[in-house]
Amino acid sequence: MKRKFSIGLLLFLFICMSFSFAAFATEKGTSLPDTFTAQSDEAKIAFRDAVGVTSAQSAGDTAFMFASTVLVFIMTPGLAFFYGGMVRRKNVLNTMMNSFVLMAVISIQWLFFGYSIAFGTGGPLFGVGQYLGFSGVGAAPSVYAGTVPHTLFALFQLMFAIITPALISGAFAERMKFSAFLLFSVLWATLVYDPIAHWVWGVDGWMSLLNPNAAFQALDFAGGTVVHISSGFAGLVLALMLGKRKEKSTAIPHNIPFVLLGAALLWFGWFGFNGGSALSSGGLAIHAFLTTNMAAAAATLSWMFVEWIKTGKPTVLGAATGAVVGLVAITPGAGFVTPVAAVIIGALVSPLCYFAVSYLKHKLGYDDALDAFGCHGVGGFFGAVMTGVFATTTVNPFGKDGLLYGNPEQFLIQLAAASITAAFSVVMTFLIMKAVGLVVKTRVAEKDEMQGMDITQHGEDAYPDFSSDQSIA
Amino acid sequence: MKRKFSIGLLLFLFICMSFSFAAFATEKGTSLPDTFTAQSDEAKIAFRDAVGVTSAQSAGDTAFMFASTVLVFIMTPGLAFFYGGMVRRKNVLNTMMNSFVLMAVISIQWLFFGYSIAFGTGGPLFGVGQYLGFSGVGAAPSVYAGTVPHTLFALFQLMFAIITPALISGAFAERMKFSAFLLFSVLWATLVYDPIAHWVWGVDGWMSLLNPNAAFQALDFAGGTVVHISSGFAGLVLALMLGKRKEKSTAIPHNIPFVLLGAALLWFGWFGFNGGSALSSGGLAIHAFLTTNMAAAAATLSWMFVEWIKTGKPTVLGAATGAVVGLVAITPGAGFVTPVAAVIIGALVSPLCYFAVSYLKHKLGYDDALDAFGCHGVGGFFGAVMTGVFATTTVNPFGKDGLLYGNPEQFLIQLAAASITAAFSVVMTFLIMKAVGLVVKTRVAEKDEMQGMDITQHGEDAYPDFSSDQSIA
Amino acid sequence: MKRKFSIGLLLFLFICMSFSFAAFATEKGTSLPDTFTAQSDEAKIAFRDAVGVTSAQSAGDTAFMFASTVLVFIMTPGLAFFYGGMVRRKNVLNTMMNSFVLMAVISIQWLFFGYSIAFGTGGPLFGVGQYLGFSGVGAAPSVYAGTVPHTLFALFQLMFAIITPALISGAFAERMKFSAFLLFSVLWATLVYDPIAHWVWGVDGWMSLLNPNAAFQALDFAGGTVVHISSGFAGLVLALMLGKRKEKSTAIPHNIPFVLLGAALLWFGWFGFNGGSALSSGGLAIHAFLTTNMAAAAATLSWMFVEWIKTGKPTVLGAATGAVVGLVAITPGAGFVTPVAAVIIGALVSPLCYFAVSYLKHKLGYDDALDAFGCHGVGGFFGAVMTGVFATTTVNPFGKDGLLYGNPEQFLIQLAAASITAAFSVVMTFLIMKAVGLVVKTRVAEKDEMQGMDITQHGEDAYPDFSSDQSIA
Amino acid sequence: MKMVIAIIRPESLDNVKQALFNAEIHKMTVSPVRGCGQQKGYTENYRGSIKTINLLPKIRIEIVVNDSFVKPTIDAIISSARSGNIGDGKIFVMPVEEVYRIRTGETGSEAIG
Amino acid sequence: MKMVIAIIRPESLDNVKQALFNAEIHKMTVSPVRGCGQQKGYTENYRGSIKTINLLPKIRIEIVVNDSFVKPTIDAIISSARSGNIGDGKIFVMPVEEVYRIRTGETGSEAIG
Amino acid sequence: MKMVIAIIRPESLDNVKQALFNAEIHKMTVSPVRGCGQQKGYTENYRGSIKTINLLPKIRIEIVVNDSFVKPTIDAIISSARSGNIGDGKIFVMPVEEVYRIRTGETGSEAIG
Ligand SMILES: Nc1ncnc2c1ncn2[C@@H]1O[C@H](COP(=O)(O)OP(=O)(O)O)[C@@H](O)[C@H]1O
Ligand SMILES: Nc1ncnc2c1ncn2[C@@H]1O[C@H](COP(=O)(O)OP(=O)(O)O)[C@@H](O)[C@H]1O
Ligand SMILES: Nc1ncnc2c1ncn2[C@@H]1O[C@H](COP(=O)(O)OP(=O)(O)O)[C@@H](O)[C@H]1O
Repeated sequence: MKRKFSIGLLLFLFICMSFSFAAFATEKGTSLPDTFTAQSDEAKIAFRDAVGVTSAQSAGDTAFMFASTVLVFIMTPGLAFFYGGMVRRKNVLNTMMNSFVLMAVISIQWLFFGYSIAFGTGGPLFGVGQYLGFSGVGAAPSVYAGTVPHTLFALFQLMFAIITPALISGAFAERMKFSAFLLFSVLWATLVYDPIAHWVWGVDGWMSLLNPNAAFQALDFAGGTVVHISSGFAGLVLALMLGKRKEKSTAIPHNIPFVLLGAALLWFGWFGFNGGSALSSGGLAIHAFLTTNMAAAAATLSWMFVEWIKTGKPTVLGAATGAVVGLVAITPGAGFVTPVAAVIIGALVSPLCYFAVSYLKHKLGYDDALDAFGCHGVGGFFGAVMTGVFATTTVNPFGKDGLLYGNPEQFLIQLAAASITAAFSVVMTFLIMKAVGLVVKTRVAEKDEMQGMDITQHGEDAYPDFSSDQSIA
Repeated sequence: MKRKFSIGLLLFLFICMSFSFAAFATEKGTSLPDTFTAQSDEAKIAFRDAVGVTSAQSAGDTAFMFASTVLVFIMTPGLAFFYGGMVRRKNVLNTMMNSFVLMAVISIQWLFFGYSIAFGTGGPLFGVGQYLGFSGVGAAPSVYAGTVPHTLFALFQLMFAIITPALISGAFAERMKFSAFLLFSVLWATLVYDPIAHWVWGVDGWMSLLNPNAAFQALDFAGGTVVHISSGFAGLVLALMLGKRKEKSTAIPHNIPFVLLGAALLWFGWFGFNGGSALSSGGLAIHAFLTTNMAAAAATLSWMFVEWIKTGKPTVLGAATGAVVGLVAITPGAGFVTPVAAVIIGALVSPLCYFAVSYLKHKLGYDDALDAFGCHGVGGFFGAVMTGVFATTTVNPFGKDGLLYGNPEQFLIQLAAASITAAFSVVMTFLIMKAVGLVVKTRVAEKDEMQGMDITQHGEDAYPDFSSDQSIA
Repeated sequence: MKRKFSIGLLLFLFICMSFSFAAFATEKGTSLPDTFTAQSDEAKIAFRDAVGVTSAQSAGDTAFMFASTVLVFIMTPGLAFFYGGMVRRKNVLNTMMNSFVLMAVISIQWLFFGYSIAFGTGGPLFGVGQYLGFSGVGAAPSVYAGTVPHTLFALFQLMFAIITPALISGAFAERMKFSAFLLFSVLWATLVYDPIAHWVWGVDGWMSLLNPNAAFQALDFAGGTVVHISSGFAGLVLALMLGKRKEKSTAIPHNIPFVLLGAALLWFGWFGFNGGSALSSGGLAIHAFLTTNMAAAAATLSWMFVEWIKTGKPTVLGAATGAVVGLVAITPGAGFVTPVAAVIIGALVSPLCYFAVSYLKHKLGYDDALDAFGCHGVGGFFGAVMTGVFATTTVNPFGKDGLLYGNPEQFLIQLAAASITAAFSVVMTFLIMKAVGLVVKTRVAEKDEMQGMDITQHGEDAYPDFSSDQSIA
Repeated sequence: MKMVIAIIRPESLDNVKQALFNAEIHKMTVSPVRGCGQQKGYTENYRGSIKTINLLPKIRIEIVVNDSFVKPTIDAIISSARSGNIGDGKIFVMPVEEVYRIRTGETGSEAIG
Repeated sequence: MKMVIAIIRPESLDNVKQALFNAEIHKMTVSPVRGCGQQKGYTENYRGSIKTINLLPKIRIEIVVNDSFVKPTIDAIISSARSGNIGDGKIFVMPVEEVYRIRTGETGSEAIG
Repeated sequence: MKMVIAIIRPESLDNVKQALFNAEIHKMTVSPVRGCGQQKGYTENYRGSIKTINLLPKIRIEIVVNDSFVKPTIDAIISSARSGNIGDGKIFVMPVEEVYRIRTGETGSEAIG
């Protein structure tokens, strides 16, 4: 088994390398005016003027988008800590790795074909290959963001592509085999995330705001459907397919300060996630920054409040969870709703998610270990729909009005977009998981689960001599 | 009791929600040209030209202020770790929560009325309601920062409003009831922080540099008086009012790497705190960045040095503490003094604070658990006064000269501003705390203190199975 | 001994203070038009126009470089956690301190003379004193970066000067006396780092791309030779000179989540490290951002892959290590090679470094505790040479073509530059260490090593009551 | 009076506690330990250096009982801690000469419960 | 020779150590444990699932003394660890057959001190 | 049957384990403890408040053996744990009345190994 997998990997690496060398050879032959950039001011100004943007405008917007992109980047390590703190000590490394390794895997996938599928043109369902190996992606701006290098837009979107499959990993924590996880994630990113991103954000996506010929134009400012609904529902499917953890009853978070660190990094990075989704520096970006913060704040308080009522004590884990579901819920509407609407959305999402994770989950009996579905699926769905209620063109003239502003149609569109995305994710996740199951075992053996994922999947102990003052080895 | 509190909370939530809906209703009716923003370049340029700023300038300044604002944001989680690492294991979550939850509480307070009190116009003492619910706060620049959206200025200031009450929490760590803490913080932010911010930074504040009719014009570049003196002296009052911890003698930091992480995030964020206080990208902001770093560096070394002399060993906790007091001390002068003056201020503040925390505190017998007063009160006061010594208009023509540049008056003004702020904070904190004491108990029961704040206030254990490989539950 | 050292420190402080006051006195007398900055828009625009840069361009570039600089700043705390997690529990604070304290020490060194040696003009070998105490370093742009304040360029470079000696500390972890470390670091920064930076990046450096009269023009976009080769080879020398740790065999990482946190912060900060090395916002910077991410991703995967083949399990420590060596390897070429070349460089560096740390090190028997040489020396050397293979002027017209683009000479130049830097670092490190050994003992006593560096060097325990619920004291 | 010391698998603790409670044994003192026995260890890998770990995580339970309770205690532990695989652990019974309850100063059998 | 094992509250450790020092007992071995007894536990709440914790933090002290020191040791512990509330803990006295000092190889009473 | 309890220096654990293995003693239970004895403590400094730490890290090893193995066990420990400096630790030998192997229910000498 191990042997077979190693051979598979070897093959994979070999193919990747060949591909790289091939791509490299092609690249070498052609001149790449797109990638041309200059250090001197004159050259820069001339170059940018040529592409129709004043250099100075681009400098500012590029600085802003750079900051936003690195902020989104740090969310994935943030998630590693948010999730890692919530599992048992013996599973912390595997849980963190499930986020961390995707920074590597998806980067490569995105470079070679992921970006092309998601943001290439080609049709309403997915893009085709014009950006394979980032060919044609250079310093000149793209159709998506007219004042920043195309490369920067592609990197910004990469960070979204990384965190989305990482979010799923909360559902199957503490029991999925690492090799199966890797295989699943690459396939899921390619067959689920990239297409959905194309549908919603591609210039020719079939429900894209940018596509005048779209079947309908769904509002998704920063990824309510693309990121949260897709991953949340995938998590539900995986939790059901993999089954419950053996020792579910004794599972409690092993390091809540890590959870808090993770939540703080997520909140921090989310300013880039939602703010940067304006794709340029300015009022709209800052508006999204504002609504993002206010929704997170309101949801933190309302989660605490629900707990205070229900159990007599507001927990820190609860506050951190509240912050995250607030951020999830405001994501689709961040650039479309008013700050007061953001407070309302935030205040309402926590009770809903609390109900999902503390009642629904136990009632229905699926073991969504870290509540990927309960937080991202439920919160994302709620946010998508609320965007259809509260969106207003006074905030963003390039958006739509929602139900409360006299446009009930948008409400239905949001409902449709959310449902279709969820359904697509559910079906595809099921099929991918079945396929993965044909190649490798998806769940670790019971005794490996008992001994812990860190030792059995990675041959490591997170804190080997923590409980004493020397190495007990 | 618990019941009463829950009911109170319920009421509070109800009021907030009503308020939200009301605010929302009003908002809906009116068109909000202020919030208007556009994604296309032409629209953006046209819009910004209309408000008198070139679009490109604004793009750059907005990018800079965005980066600064998120940097200040991350300081509060940084403080959570700085403080959380310093308490006992059984109190770490409560201590971290005292910072974390304020990100939520103050955000909401600021949106609905805090910002209006602090930066609305109305009089020399506090602002009135024109910015309630951020009405009138949109993409157009404000009088405070002419090149960035008003919203961004308000968000930048929000981050200051969050961290200030969080700083106080170091003084009463390990013994203040969580409900009392929440109540206290909201009142303190509203009745102490917001007015002081108005005095010092409001266009019509009575000691503001921006107010030509001010009684006197105090220099406070980034919050020496507004942030550090106000919180430090409040901490002293609380430490005295709450009394000593029961097991004070055995209290030592439970996780010094967390303290270091916190200090690093504080230092990192402080570049935005002081740099961003220039309110636009450029030489002054970068000058503040420089002085900030140099004061922190000098203070780190001088604290280490004092310890080396006194105890024979330089500690890591000491180095981290030195960095923080250096940052505190340079805050008021960051944009007014030369880098060499910054080194001097930094080199001197550490011995002073070391004396305060290691000698004065034990002599006077108050139990300022994590030295909120010893670091922020003492360091902030020192910094405010030193600004009156070293400030020079060659660094910042919009500032003032200090004692060493032939203007002894400014020295006295700084002394006055610092003293008045301190006195105001002391009196108000005392009154607020008395008021809070009428509604809830302010200190936890002795046996709860023994058992730990995490379990008794939050029903959680930070590291439940850390000392073993499974959950001992 | 302790006494002697304290007296030495006292003297040092005294000298520093006198210097500060002297510098301050001089400063006071002269007017400093350079430091002039204004808050109003007109003044700013006028001022910047005067120095030949449009204000708006500068706003954007300054925002970008500010973000980059703070990103590089956070790398040093990141390194503290990367290294700190890898040592034994009893040495974590000392290991972290070896990074943290350099943020203070090198800041002061840089302000007073380091920057002047590195970036002052004067000759091909090192700069002279025109920037002592940052005199002449103000808001006006420098010859190095025409659109941002000189101060900002100097601060950006400071962050590089801090992290380089911190990297070395991995080699001698768990055994070098703290006083010897401090002395060594100041000398090394001054006599090794500053000159090498001058050679490679100074306007008149003898192998600088900016110097038309250079002996040869080496490509080093962001510090492959200056930062990684210099520190890596210094680490090797120190490991050999200090000898092996006593209990080497039982040394395993005490906290792998900390290692992961460190790696994440390093990756995050490296975007500023490499991106910011373009010195202005725009296509080149973003290109470097892209290659940086892709090399890190490829190296993470290839390290994992090598482990999977060799030991049957991919480790988290390995993935984190892979990410770091990928970042190291792409550093010199980030702004010169294509993204596909970056993937190839990343994919190849991990197997090489894996071989170095898992085989070569044990074979040759030096005790490079945390693989400063195995990762930075080997990875840096490889990256410098690969830059000579893959560099292309289609990516950066101000660069050079490499071997694969028909310019074998550049390959030899890279080899020469890397070898000379390595040799210089080896010789100087040896001499400095001998000199340090004359003044203080360089290695702690055996019983202190057993008891742990934290207690013996700093009188502290990192997690004093971690293993229980109270202070066992 | 006897002290019953049981070394069990970490994952059995919950079961064992329950079994003891069912057998009316409510008092115990528990600590995390590491044990080495017939059970095979595992290897860890840190940057290519392989470490063999043969001290595996176990839980140690200490229960002081009157003589008549020794049997039920042991039965409860064995039945609840047995998985049938190597590594299930051991029980040691040792003599105790005196017991004091700190709160009251009581001694002997009364102090035990 | 006897081994005196005391299970006490974490917060009493400092007091107990002091009392033992005052009684001229300077040698002991201490470890953190968790205990279950009459003392009521508490509940924890993680996203709505409530866990009842009945193993509470305690400190275990192990002291080997010559027979004549048993009484003073026990007296010192009881007087310093008693708060009067449930949960103060227990003391167990067990026989020790031999003691060795590793450093010198001494045995018996001499090795104890 | 006897229980041999050894308190040793943390840094000796690897040696002691090896020596025990060489003496064919393969079973043991280990835990981290803190000990106080003749060995001098050290001081820690937190923002100017000095704490004296006199409970130093030690390792506690618990080995139950048949009577004939007591001597080899003790010899193995003493030879491998001795550094000759104060703080090397102690060995205590205590009587064990019964041993059970949980997996099989075996008792007595057979259960030990
Ligand atoms: N003679 C002994 N002395 C001390 N501890 C023992 C002894 N025998 C077993 N143990 C403890 O019991 C645990 C399980 O023993 P092991 O031999 O692995 O399995 P089994 O008891 O099923 O044969 C060991 O890890 C060790 O902690
Ligand atoms: N029979 C026993 N065996 C082992 N440990 C015991 C026993 N009785 C008490 N303990 C320990 O003593 C602690 C305190 O006992 P408890 O019954 O709560 O209070 P009290 O001793 O005041 O009646 C327990 O938590 C447990 O660790
Ligand atoms: N009488 C005792 N009871 C319990 N533990 C003891 C006793 N004597 C020694 N120890 C343990 O042995 C350790 C070493 O003892 P110490 O007196 O410091 O050195 P030495 O044994 O070399 O004289 C102590 O830290 C303690 O843990």
